[in-house]
Amino acid sequence: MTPFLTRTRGRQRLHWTDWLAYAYLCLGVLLMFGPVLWLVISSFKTERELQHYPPRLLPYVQKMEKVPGYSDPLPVFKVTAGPLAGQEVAQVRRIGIVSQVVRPDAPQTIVKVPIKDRKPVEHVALATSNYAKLFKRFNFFQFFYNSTFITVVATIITLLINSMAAFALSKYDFRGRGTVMALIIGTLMIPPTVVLVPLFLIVRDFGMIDTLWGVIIPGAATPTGVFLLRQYMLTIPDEILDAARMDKASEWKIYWRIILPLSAPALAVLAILSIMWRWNDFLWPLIALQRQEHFTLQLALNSFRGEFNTDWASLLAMTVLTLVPIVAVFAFLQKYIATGIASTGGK
Amino acid sequence: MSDLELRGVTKAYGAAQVIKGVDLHVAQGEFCVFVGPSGCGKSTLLRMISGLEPISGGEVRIGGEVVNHLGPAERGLAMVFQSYALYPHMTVRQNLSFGLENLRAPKSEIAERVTAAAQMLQIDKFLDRRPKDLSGGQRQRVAIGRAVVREPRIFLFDEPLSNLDAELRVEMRGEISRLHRRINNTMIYVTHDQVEAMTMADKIAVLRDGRLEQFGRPLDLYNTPDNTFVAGFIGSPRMNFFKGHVRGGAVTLDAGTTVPLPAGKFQLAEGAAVTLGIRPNGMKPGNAGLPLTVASVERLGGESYLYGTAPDGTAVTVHSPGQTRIEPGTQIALALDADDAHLFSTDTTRSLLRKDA
Amino acid sequence: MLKLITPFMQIVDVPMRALQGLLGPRRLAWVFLLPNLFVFGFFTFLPVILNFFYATTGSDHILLQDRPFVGMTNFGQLMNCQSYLDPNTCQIDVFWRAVHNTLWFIVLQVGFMVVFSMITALILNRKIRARGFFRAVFFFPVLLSPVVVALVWKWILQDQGALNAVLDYLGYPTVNWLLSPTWAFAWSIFLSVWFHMGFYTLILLAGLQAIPRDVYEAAAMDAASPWRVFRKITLPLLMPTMVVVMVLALIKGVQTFDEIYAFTGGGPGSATTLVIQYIYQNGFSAAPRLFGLASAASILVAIVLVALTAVQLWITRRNANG
Amino acid sequence: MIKKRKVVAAALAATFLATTAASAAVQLRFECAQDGNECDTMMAIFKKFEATHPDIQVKMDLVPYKAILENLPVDLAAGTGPDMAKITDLGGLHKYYLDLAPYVDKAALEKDFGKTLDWYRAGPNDKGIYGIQTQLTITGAFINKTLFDQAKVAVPGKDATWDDWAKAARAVAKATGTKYPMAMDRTGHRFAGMAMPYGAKYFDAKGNPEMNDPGFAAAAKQFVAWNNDGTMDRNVWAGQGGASYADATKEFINGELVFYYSGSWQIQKFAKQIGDAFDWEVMPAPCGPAGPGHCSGMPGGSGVVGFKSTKHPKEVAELLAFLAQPANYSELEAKSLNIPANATVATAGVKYEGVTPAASKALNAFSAQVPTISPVGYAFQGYKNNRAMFNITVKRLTQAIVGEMSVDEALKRMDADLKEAVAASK
Repeated sequence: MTPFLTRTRGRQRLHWTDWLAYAYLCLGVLLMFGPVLWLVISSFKTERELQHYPPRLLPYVQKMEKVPGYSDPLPVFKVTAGPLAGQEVAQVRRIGIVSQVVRPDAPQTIVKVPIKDRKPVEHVALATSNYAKLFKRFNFFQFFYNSTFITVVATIITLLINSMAAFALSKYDFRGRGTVMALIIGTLMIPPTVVLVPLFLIVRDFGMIDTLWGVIIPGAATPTGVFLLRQYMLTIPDEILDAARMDKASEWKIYWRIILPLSAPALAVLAILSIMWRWNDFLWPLIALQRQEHFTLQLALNSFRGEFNTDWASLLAMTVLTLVPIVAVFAFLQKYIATGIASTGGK
Repeated sequence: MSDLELRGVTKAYGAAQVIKGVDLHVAQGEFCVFVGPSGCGKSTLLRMISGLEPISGGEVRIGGEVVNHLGPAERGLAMVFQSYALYPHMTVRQNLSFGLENLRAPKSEIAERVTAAAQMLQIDKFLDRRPKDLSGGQRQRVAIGRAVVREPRIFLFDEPLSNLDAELRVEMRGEISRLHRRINNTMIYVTHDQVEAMTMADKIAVLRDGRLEQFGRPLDLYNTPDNTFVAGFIGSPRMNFFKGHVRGGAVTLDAGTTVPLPAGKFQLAEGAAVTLGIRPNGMKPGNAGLPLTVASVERLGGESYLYGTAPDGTAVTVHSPGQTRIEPGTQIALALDADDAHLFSTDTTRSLLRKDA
Repeated sequence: MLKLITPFMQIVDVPMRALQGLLGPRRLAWVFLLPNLFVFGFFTFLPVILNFFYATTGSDHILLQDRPFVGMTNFGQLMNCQSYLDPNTCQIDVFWRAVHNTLWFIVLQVGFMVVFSMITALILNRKIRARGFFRAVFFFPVLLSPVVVALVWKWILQDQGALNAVLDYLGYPTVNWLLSPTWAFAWSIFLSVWFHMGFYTLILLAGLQAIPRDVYEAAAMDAASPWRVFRKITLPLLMPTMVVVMVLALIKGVQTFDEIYAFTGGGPGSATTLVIQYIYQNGFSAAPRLFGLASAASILVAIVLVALTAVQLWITRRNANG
Repeated sequence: MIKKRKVVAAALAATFLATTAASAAVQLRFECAQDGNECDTMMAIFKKFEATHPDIQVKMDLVPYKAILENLPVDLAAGTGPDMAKITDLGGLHKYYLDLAPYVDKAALEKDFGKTLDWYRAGPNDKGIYGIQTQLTITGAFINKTLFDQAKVAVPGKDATWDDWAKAARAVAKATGTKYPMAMDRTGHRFAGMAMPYGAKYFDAKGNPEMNDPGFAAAAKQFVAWNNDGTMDRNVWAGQGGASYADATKEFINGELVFYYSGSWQIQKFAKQIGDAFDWEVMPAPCGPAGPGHCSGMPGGSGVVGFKSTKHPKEVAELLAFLAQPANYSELEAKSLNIPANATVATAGVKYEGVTPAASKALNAFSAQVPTISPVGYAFQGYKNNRAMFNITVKRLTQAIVGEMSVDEALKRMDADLKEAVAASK
């Protein structure tokens, strides 16, 4: 096996392992992007096309044609067998298994064709109405504002209080530090899903149910965040802090002028994680928020799910819209994430 | 500008005592070097003076005022760290002005002092660079500059040159000495390198195992070391020590030779176990004397060093001016110069030199 | 940004200075911890404690004060099995099916996750064009919401989904992927690896890039074969990173819930029901709501998790010392 | 920079204001999840009410159905619920209902809503009025008539049994190459529509719930067998886990399903999405071994209730009474294409708006089935733990279908689960 397992890379022409690597990467692009691309395309399909089998890549709609003598446009079919085989016809009506059609050039003569012997003529068309409907139907910007407010404020609070705690836990030697660390690591593993009911009751007792703060505050002290930042801060040399102390900096000033800037990569990682969690969070906001004016995009998106029916066309369009901001943020923070994970996860 | 006084200063981590009572007075304007092997507590002592490390017992006085209870910021000191501890995310200028900003100095004054310090240390060209874009020597200058701009009462240096290569170290040594002469401030300098201590210090404090072994001028320490530790630590190459006993005004070495001693210079007790110390340049290859089997020869051109063992197994270093013809493997005899000899009690390791002599 | 936070920080500096004077720098640590501990204590720790009370009470009432105390009954029911290896002999068979599924799930998922993120990281570590782009591509799914991920893959894999359409088009027989317990389970693992792989790839990539180049140069001088270089140099030097990846993947694996729940609903039958889903379904989603049983189950899971971490810490300590 | 800070401050202030400001004197919060347009239609009717009651403002919170099913009970228990909601767990939430009786014309509502009022009550002795059934649904069979025509198989008649339907559907599927002969939504509610003709009682002589009577067992066995021999579309039940809902709408719309046992709420969707692709019809409730008296669909649906915790009981009651008025109720049903539960409206007939002839025919076919609903169906629908029973049915039957356990074992476990659920709800 191959230089492929090492990081040595020749300067010569492409080795066959390079081809293999590129093949793997291209497969990766297909596999990683493909499904999402399909999601985006599907969001431009009509509800009817969404239900179509076999599923087709592009959004099709049936061709409709205005035929003289008929007030509404008629659906166009192609006849596959019989005397009219190969011709495009417009269907006037269908009775049972027989279809009554007319040739566009002879709109008066009705011909009977078995429904087996005709195929709809279709063309690609984007159902942009899926999107237009969203803005018409409800106050999209209210939900967008709520989601953004929750995400931004929660991320700022998360970064602030978790970095403060991580600073204390990494740079001070005090009684009880071990206990606090153990508690935090212990709960690192308990998924919030299993404590929904007690958490709901506590948040209620704080009077935060049905407020954006009820969504923001409970998740702000993430054990993962403290852990991540602490690991990173441990690598900052204590001498720098001592130097700052000699420079007459207060401990708070050391925290925000020295520790915070130096932890920027780790903070960027936590920021993107937090933004992701908050933006995509569904279960907890669903419980904590009740009024529609407080709803987040994820909640609004899911309100297309009824008891029996799901409005897929709207739901997909909304999904794509909620995806856009997070992808933009990611594109912006991308390079920080790479270096950030490099220096936090590895140690 | 102030003097520094330590009175019975101790430091303990739980049961472990690291500093075991140090008394010391560094006069105003003096350049004092703390020297000792690693783990002797010299850096801890410096950090206690700085206020970064709490003091377990005793008093630290700066300018006559007890500062035990004061934090590092309030003592009016500045410190240069072994790793420089520059703020990596700030430019040189920001590094230099950070402390002044904390003191809420006016902006114009900050700029003035930063420029002055930068010019003095020849780093004015790099003011807008970040530490990672500087060479080791430049970083060192920035670290010193950061202390200089503060105009502290006392400068503290914690092994500042240990990360530099030999050539730069010599250069910076001179630089720091010049700086001291120029601003004539009290400076405390920690190093494990006795050459630095000898070349730079007004006063040297030799520390071992949390205790002050000797405190004095460099040449005093060289010429009249209080004990075998100081004698061995100061001076390069190291002093040779020979075990022996006092036999009628002379020392009979375990290696077999008898060395007569100048009368009245030492406190002698007949039959006492003593250690004779002679520096490498206190011995000459001669026709008779202490037999030495030469193991290796270092020829430096202008001078030579012979390394070998005495008959009792004692390792011996001999300095020989000029070039020598002696080859490794030969046996020679060494003439010992008794006037250059130091005598210590083997039991207490203390010097037997008469104080009144 | 900096200009925005500076005034805030300067304002906070005033009381913090006062506190520092009052408490001294060491006890000030608690002040730094306080906001986090407050939130953590009330919204993470307290719910976990309350969970114990739910576990020892019965009925479908939500408020603790309405719930009768039943002692260890819930735990007793959960543990009531003739054989822990055969869920059919257990009183609460679905819980044990979920436990079995979860064990298999994490073993396979962590295994595949490590292998695939390793391969991807190795490839991304080569000198390739558009490395940033490819790196972003593999990280991209991490950004999606679990519900979206499940939705997309469900569409692709359902009987009338895209994959079968492609197979059909190519003339291969179609498979009803989500109807076969084995396939559904396999696809659940695939989905989970697909979803989270990018994160671990990035960590491993960072680890790879931290290995000094001269080590490889030395190996090249020693004429070591590429495979040996990988085995004897890359792998051992990457070990600390691998441990991090494995531990994180393990923890996340046990916590897996949203994406699989939305993907298969735990089906077919209970073939892809994982423990957290069992807890959620019994404690929250569907009638009958047996909060007590669900809380008891979550406590059992927590005990196992804490034990697992202890073992993991012990192993890393041992590795660190040896 | 200062400007930016001001903007942030303004935004913050705006959010605080938004949470505290309430414009009208009385604001009623109405939580609603919709399948089509029923919530929107209801809001339109509430707007009319607001016009005559300027001091009252109704605010609708349109939520995912999941919130109604999972979160509303928690909210109500915790005292943080809305003033009113459209709900489906009619019996289960009884303890939180506001009794409208003191504020409304009880007699009129009794006359109009008769049977469905019982679904909201605690028991036979409870005479309170708690909710307005806004959507009456009946489970029933849809067939793809065109496939029958193509296969030249006769559509079974009025008294056809489940067995007859299975035979016919298989024959049609075979003749036309259709993928699935039959399918049933994945819920215990739909399964009850099959179990009742087989003789399932769901309650013993004392009125205690049970799930092991011979009729239920026979239906269960038949259902599992059909899933395994290809008669039933296995995807629907076996493709899921837990108690999740699943349907075969997509298969039916694509003409891949001959016989689909679902319910009246599908009409709107079928009308819109099948369009002209094929003819579809609603069949009378299939019969079974239990005989002609048991050919019944399962009633269901949702209703709007007020909650005890509201600060404005009188306003809530007035609003609900307004909704129940025949004129308004008729409008609601006409626009949301639902079967009326209001007797006056039902007798007068509903003029459904904007529907195809097929849809209108289907709606009428379902309406005609309302009087034939078996008492078992009514009792079951009104039982407070019926949700638990539906879910238990789904969970255990699926396990039997996928082979995790035998049908007998599944039936035994159902009974144990039911006992547990009943004990927990005491």
